[in-house]
Amino acid sequence: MTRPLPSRLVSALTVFSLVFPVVYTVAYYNEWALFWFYPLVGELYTNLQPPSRGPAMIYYGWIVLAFVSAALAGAIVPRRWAAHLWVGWSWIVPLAATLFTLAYETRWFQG
Amino acid sequence: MISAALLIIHGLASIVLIGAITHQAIMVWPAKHAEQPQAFFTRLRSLPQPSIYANTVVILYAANFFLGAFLYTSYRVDVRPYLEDTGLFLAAGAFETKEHIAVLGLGLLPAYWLFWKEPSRAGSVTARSYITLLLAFFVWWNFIIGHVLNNIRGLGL
Amino acid sequence: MITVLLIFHGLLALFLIGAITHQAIGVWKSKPIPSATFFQSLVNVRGGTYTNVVTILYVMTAIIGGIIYPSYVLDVKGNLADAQINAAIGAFELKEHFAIVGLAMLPSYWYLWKKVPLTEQVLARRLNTALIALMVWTTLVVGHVINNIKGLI
Amino acid sequence: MMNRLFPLAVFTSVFAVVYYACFVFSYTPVRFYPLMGEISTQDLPRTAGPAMGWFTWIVIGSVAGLVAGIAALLAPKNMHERIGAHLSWIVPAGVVVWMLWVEKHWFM
Repeated sequence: MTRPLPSRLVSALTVFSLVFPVVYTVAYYNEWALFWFYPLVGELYTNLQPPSRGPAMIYYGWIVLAFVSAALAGAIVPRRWAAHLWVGWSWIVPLAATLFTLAYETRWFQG
Repeated sequence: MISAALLIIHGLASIVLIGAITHQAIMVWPAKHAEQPQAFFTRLRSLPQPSIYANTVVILYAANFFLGAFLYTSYRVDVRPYLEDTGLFLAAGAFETKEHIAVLGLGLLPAYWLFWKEPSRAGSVTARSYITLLLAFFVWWNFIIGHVLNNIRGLGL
Repeated sequence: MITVLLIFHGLLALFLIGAITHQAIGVWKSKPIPSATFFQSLVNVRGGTYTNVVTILYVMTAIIGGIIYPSYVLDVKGNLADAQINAAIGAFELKEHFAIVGLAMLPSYWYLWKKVPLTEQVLARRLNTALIALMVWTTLVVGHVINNIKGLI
Repeated sequence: MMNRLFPLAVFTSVFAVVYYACFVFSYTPVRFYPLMGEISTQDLPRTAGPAMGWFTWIVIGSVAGLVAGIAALLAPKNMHERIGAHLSWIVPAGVVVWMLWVEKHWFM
């Protein structure tokens, strides 16, 4: 019989997986950029660069923002509060984020 | 050349990932009726312990995600402009869903792992099933879109 | 239409490679082992149950491959030759031949698994299964590499 | 149970050898021109596009394999036991090595 996980870890992981999809979805929808990465020149900037630098990527910025936010939330939220969370949110929130993504990206298919 | 090699590894790793998560998803899928014991799909459902797939799925998903994120720069420089220049907006939009869904899956991994490691939590069996099915959908969705896009235009040429 | 067939060809190959790899690993098991880890469960399979699935998937994948092969000759091979990517041409040629010889092995492979008692002809069964697994892996990887170089649109 | 395996193994072996020999020696009595969607026993002009022999080699290999397999049914019983199962993988494995040898020029 494997030992049960420490409740601190259980609550942190639960909160992380709830916060991550929300922050990521809001970030990419609003195009919040922590930083831009220019793959052609392989450089990071905190502000937009001239077109000569090639295509700009915000993707990594969204991931870092979501990761940091979710990790902070996981660390901050009290165990008692997290323990009262309904387990169903663990799949409903990411599912909602997925449906929103699919709906949002239909913008590409409208000619 | 490196991008091409990494892309092939990305593809092969996703084959093992899709195998593991599909096995697990089939096992958690609610069985409607009794099936004959020796049928291929029945054996597919009756594997000893679905939880042994959890660690493998988490490791493979994360590794495949970061490999994909690394390759994404080549896509952004070589493929996306080609798609936009040739008006293949459907493909560009499809790949964008792949990008986002891959990240949503990454965020799901902690909860997914938790549910398989802590099966005793109240009400977690249903939640675990849905999370596993959602993750399986993410993997299949990204696998198919990745192949369709790669067929349109490759990397590292 | 060709693109749809190609993706379908790839998906069938995905299931085929899963089944034949399970069988090809499991057939070398010499004594019972527990199923406690992912890798143990990979080995701990009843090989016989895969035989029909492997046979059907192999035939379906080969037939679709044969249907889309002319498109490769017309749309891809010429480009590879023009770009002098000879290794890719050679690799795909091996893929064609491997796929067909593997197809021809299916009758004896099936017979060894389904008609000959599992305690007999163990080495022949192992090597037949291993050779077909080699064919499947080679053709999948080569197909993936060539598709990355030039697709079928 | 074993007497069916020998003919099947003979089919596999003869098919593999004959199929690949057709390729190596470019024995293509019938060609398929995918661009035109035509089959021809003659060389068509370049405008007809590339010619394919793959389907022809498969048919020739299959016929040869079938004939040999049927003949193998008539072979004496004790031959089945001795040669039997190992023929089914030894010859294909040998043909694989032959393929790698023939195709190596692409990779030089």
